[in-house]
Amino acid sequence: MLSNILIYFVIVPILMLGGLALCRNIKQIRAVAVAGSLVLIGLSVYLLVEYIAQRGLGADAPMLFTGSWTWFEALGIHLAVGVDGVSIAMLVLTSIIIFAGSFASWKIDNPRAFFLWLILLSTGVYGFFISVDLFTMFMFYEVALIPMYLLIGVWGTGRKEYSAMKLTLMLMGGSAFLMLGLIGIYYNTEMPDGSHTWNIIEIAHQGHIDKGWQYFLFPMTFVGFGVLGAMFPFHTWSPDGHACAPTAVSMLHAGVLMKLGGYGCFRVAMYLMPEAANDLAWIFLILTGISVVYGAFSACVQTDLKYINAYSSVSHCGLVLFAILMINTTAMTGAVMQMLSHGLMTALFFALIGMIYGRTHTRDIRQMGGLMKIMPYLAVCYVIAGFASLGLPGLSGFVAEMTIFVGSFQQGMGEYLAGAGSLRLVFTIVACCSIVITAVYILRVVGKLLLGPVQDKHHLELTDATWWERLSTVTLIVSVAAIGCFPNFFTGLIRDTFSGELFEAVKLNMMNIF
Amino acid sequence: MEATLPLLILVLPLLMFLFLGLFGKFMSHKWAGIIGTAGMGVTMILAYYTAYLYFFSGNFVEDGTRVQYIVFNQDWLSLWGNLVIKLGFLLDPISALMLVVITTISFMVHLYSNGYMRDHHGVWETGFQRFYAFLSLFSFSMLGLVVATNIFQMYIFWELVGASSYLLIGFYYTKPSAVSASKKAFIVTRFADLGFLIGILILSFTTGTFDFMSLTSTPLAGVENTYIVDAATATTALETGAGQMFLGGSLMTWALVLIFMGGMGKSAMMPLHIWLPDAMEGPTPVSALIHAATMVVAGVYLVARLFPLFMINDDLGGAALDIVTVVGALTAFYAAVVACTQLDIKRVLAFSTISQIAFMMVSLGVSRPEVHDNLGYMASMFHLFTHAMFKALLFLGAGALIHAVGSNDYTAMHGLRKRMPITHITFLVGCLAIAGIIPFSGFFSKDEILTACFGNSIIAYVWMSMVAGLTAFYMFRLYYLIFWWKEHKVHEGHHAPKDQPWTMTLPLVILAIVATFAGFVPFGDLVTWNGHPHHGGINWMIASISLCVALLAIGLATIMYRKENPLPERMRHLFPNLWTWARNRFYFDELYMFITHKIIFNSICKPIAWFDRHVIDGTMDAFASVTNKASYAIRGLQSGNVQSYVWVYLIGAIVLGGGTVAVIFLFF
Amino acid sequence: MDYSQFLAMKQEIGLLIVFLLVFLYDLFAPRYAVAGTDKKAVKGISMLATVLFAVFTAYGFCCSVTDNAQSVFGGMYSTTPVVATIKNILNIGVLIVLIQSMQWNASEAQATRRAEFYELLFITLFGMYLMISARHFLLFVIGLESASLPLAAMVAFDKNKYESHEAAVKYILTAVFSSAIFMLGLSFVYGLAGSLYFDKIAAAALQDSGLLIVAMAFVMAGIGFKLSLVPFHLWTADVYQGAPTSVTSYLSVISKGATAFAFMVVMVQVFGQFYSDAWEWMLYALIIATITIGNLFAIRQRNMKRFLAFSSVSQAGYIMLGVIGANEMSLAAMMFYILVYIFSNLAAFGVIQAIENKTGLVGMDSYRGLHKTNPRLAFAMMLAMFSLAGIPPFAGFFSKFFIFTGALNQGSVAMYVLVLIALINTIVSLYYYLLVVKAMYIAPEECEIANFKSACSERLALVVTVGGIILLGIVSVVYNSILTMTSSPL
Amino acid sequence: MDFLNNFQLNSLMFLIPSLFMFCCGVYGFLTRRNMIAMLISLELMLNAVDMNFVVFNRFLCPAQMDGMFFTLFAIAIAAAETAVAIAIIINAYRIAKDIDVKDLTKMKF
Repeated sequence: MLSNILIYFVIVPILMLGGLALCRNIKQIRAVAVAGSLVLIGLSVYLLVEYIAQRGLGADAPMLFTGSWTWFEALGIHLAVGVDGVSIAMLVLTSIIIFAGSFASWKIDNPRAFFLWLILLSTGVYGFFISVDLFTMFMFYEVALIPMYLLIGVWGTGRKEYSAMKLTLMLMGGSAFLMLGLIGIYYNTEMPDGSHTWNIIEIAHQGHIDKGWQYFLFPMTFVGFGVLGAMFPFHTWSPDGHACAPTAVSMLHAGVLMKLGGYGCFRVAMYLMPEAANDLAWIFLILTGISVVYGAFSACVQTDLKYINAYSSVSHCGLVLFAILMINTTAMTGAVMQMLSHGLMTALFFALIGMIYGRTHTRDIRQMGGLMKIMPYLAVCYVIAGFASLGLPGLSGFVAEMTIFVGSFQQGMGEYLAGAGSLRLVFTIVACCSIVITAVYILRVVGKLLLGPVQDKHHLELTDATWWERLSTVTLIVSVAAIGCFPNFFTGLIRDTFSGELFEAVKLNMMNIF
Repeated sequence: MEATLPLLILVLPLLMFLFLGLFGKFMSHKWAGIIGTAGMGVTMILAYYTAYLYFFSGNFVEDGTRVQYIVFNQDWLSLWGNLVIKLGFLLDPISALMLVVITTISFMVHLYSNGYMRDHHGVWETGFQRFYAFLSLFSFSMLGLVVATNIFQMYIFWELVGASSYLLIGFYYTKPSAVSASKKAFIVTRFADLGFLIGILILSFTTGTFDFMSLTSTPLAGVENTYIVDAATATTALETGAGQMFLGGSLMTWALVLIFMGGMGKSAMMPLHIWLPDAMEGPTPVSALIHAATMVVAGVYLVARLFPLFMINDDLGGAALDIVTVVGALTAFYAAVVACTQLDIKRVLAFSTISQIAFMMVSLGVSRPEVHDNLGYMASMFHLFTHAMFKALLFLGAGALIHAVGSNDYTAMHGLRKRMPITHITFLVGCLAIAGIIPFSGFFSKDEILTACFGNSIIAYVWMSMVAGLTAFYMFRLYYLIFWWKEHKVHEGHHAPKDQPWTMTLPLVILAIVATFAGFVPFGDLVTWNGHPHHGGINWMIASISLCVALLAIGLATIMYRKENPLPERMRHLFPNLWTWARNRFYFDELYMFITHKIIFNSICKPIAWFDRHVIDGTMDAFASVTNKASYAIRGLQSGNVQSYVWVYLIGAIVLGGGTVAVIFLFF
Repeated sequence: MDYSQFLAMKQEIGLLIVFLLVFLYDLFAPRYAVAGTDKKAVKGISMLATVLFAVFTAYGFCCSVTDNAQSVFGGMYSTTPVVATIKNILNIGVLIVLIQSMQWNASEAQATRRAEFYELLFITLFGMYLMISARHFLLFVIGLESASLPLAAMVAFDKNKYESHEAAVKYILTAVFSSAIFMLGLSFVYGLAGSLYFDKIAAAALQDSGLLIVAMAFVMAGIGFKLSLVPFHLWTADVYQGAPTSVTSYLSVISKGATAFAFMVVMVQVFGQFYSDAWEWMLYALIIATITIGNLFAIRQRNMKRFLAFSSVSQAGYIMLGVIGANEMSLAAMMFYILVYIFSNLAAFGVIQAIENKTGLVGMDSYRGLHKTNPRLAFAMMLAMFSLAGIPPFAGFFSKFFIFTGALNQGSVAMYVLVLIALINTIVSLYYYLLVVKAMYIAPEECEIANFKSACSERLALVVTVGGIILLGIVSVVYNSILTMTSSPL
Repeated sequence: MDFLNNFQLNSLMFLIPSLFMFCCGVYGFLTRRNMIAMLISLELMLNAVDMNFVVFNRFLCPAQMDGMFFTLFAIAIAAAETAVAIAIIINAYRIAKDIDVKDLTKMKF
């Protein structure tokens, strides 16, 4: 079991938990956090290299590094792990953001407890991404959700109790549907030998779920994950939650946790139930299409930095689900790229907002201005993040959005000309409009917050970023730029998931649309 | 041709940007300026060499035709099927031409800024290094745009020039006007780019390729095509694509019109022109480089790039080219009229820029194979070239004046001809060139444009000649008002405006010389739509007419503005409304304000935000409160009295039994 | 008759021996060794009882693994591996309860009647044993009554506390009433089937007449009373609140667990055999009512004991999901659920008891900011809450997941609906469990409970329970072994 | 006097009174406020149940003696219940100085 590298993505955080429990002072705690996150980054990079190497050697299994250890054999529950390009991308993303996040929360009070919960959360995230067993997946999913309550409730600001409770209950509400969906999948999968299994790969390849059941189970799972993916109209936990959360938590939550939603949506809902996905896509296309534009529009009028960012997250994550529902390779690749890109840049945003808030003690853009003069470093980083968010070439946002738009337009136009309805086409064009609205609200913030004359004379004696803040931001900026400049590497990594064997079912289905 | 040289042309400015951007604040202003200028100088030399090789080395001419040559083409992002975004370097007449134009102007501006970006006491502007970094970024993006091998690369750099223009307009970021101007510029162009993007999507869907060479190489154009043909697929796809109807227009028409919308945004065609006048908030060298010579002609370049497609579309009865013509013509007239009434010299120049670019658009729009074998195409490229020179000259001159006087408003600067002789002469040259007076460069290019118009339709010809007249009129109005009249008292004393240091005057002189003689460049041999040399000399009939018109206009300007006199006042009272409307730019900005603020912001964004907070979120909270209310409502069940407990127990038991009995025996 | 039959009742006999030893010690040991508050007295009886019971628990495990199913006394009494297992599970719970109660038992108020507590407790446990292994309604009723009557005395144990007596009165009156109803129903069953043996009633294969269904309803009511299923649950809150906390914890986990199992036996073996699944539909209604009403009441509670009372009401609903599933998978899930529920609830009660013994405070508001003053207690309480709410990686998650899986096994749409309702209720329950966590961790103000060092017995109990909460789920051995047990017939 | 000979006892003759007894017990339990009185009504209910068992045993299945034995045990249990209840009520009285059930409603909601 320990020979499988993936297990260490769970073991290392658990070891970190133990280490934190033993820590005596803040220095040791920081040391543990930084060392651990460095190890995790190392692990994920090593995994990435290994993966590419093995694919290069012609390993064509849908998932590599697979391992499966019986847990509750009576129920057929295993601790089954395995990764493909998508999960590896997510793992790398998680490691980077945890690294940046632990630096962003350098001066948090009561650091031991904070990091304990943070690491527990990341344990859940890692476990979710590596596991291919529905039960294990779901367990880690909920492990990742609950620490959020305390992290926001204890270390948060503003109406933290309300927001924390709302966030937890809404997400758990989602996972209630999810649990039903997963158990339903387990019981309604007909394996060749008539047995049931929780293993995603087996279900996707040998198993088949009766179509009638799919119509019931697909919405259950898609909505269950979609709540975490901030799908309209289940997104309202996101603004309040993000607004009240401490910096690192917003980073991790918007950066990684919301990706669990998108990831689960295709890994469970789309893969295992392609027919239903194909037939019911229109419902969710409408919802996600709405949330793309809706989030962007409502971000235009917010005055709280975190609210602006939360709504833009709604818009961007909406684009992720939207692209997944296009059911074609390019768009889905774009969706994963968008997950990466949004994860990094929104983490950057929240880090910067936290740093600015820590200095000015306000997040209201009407009370700030001309920060470019006062804290040039943070301001420049903010502008870069803004450019990434409005899709400037050379930064990650552009790549992701263009991949999505091209993919979904091909799909939509194809369907339209094939007389298969213009829904996808129309909503693609609607989604394209979001690039303009995004530009509007990003530039509005940049103009109000960073440029122009200094609003508040007291801000004049504020200081610029400290070294750990610089480190945390630079990490993120570099990754954003890396994706933006060498996209082919990442798309190549991701693409084979969608063009691979595991995706055949869905692809065939896509053809049926025409 | 090995790739290193062209590659350097792109990489050098990029390195400049990174270097100055990251380490700029550790180096002195002086050195930042020198490094930036030197870097650009090298780039210019490389560009010249490349252009020389392309045009004159003869390696790129196959049986009398200039070929399109792809120096390198690197996969960047592979999308659907063979839709692959590549970053490459395409060498063909127009890109070579643009290389020359961009690097020349850019170098001039780099040099000029060394002087411009400090005040009279030689104190440098704050953020001087940043300025140079941004200039280099812009040069990089612009060069990348013109050498794009595929439409998506063009879109990428299209966005980048937009961003760098945003940064440069907002260079004085503490000035609210500058901030809002930069924001406006970016958002308006972004809106246009939305059209561009969708256009690209449609085009790539119908043709299955991004590559210009595959897109534009097609025999459909009616005339035999000599470009390297390598994509029959694209051709057939185009036919079918042109066949597929979508909401009335053929897919191809839609694609081209939408792409042209992107061009309208960048090239400030009506009604998307509103950002350009405000963009004058940026430093004047920036206006000269970006908003006069290079970036704003990107739209023209885009149309020229896709010209074969437009022609195919025209043959198939699509309206794309006509739309280009109409938009151009309207814009040209509108901008010229507005230019006659502005007070701010940079705004006058801005509107004249809009009008001149519209000229190029029109000349592309009227260009047809049967009219002197697409004379218009060549003419518009020619005008692009000359206009870049003399408009940059005018802007830099204006910069010199502003720098000397310290105000944009020419009511503050009368009678400067004695105090600033060099500036005066060069500025005059610029005016003559743009007015189209023989032998200055403007004459030749404008003449060819008018010829093309004449060949297409008489209306276009008359209309554009009228605009040409207006051009001459407002330019000389400007000229007289600046350099003649009685000069202000304030100009005496040691603060008197005088000619600027050599860093600023040298570019003026150079550009003046170019602007004078550029007309004699044998342009027809170099740049034509299909690479064939084009030998149509000057059409003297048209030339003389337009010359007369120009001279008449100049005469009128002389009468009205030579020295202070009541004529202009009377003119104004002759058509008061026209004057006020023109003075207020026909209230376009107000219209946009209304649409964006009143409609979009107040009637869409705010309601949506409210809806989200109160309806969606309210529903979620409602679940919680309903649960709480229910829990409060049923608390009476637990009254604390044993007997009531037992009541409930008994009723429960009986209902459980009786209910089941009833259900079973009544319904089953 | 063949007296060797008694050998089948290993555990009952063992329990009786324990009981007798304690009883004799109480009788013949010098007073000072039992009553009073000096060290000897305090330690003596409690240690004796606890240690004896610990030994007995171990013995129970030893004999349960070896022996196989046998039914004696003409099939009145039967013991099988499953039955032995559930008894062992109960033993563990009782052991923890005993350890927890030591501190309280050492208090001044207990001075005169320390031993009675243990004696009564053992008797009730004995009753539950009978109830569990009864295959004849006479034995069943005897078990039921001897499990509930001494409890009334235990509820009234706090002699000087008014609530204790109010609770006792309410308990005894409703208990007797419900047993009257129960026996009435039973008499009809007897009248229809002509026998009180489970298997004979089942064999009678009665057409379900209205009378039978009413009788069934009455029997359900009688047992549902002890399980505190809605609407037979109204005594629960008051009794839990009034009774001494040790008794409350005993009530809430042990008697609930035992009754749940017995209920399952009765339903499956007797009423499950009739042609219509009327009993399932009745249970269906009961489960929905129980979970929902329990949650709705729990939301408002500010007294921890009362709060846990209502939470245990809704938990009973979840346990019933295992009964309605009616297959060995859901039987195993139910037993696992009971085990986990014992640990989680006892952890919560352990904390409450520790605090109550020191400060006498049981209000949720007095827990505000507890993690500042007593971080360990707060942590234990939080884990208990998470486990009750069913949050991974704690045991509660696994038990909930398994019981849902078991319930969905037959895959009828009605079951999906039922589970969906239950799942939506978990959100409500999560809300009120989080309220406790919020009070302890998030509430800003200073805590009125000063930092204190709880007795080692309490700490031991907490360590055990918390350990169970963390390990029971993750260590799959527990569930797997239970499942292997349940694969053998009841 | 021969109507005595052909007079047939049947179970209903006993069941109806026993049910009536039971109902009386329930009624009394629900209406009386004195706890002793409530206890008496409980006894009434239990006895009604016992009668049921006896009757069923005698008339329906005289073969085994289940009902009879059940009744015996039930009587014993009833006695025990009464004892405990009385004890508790006395204790309650000591503290509350009152045996009115309506006054023992301190814990509610």
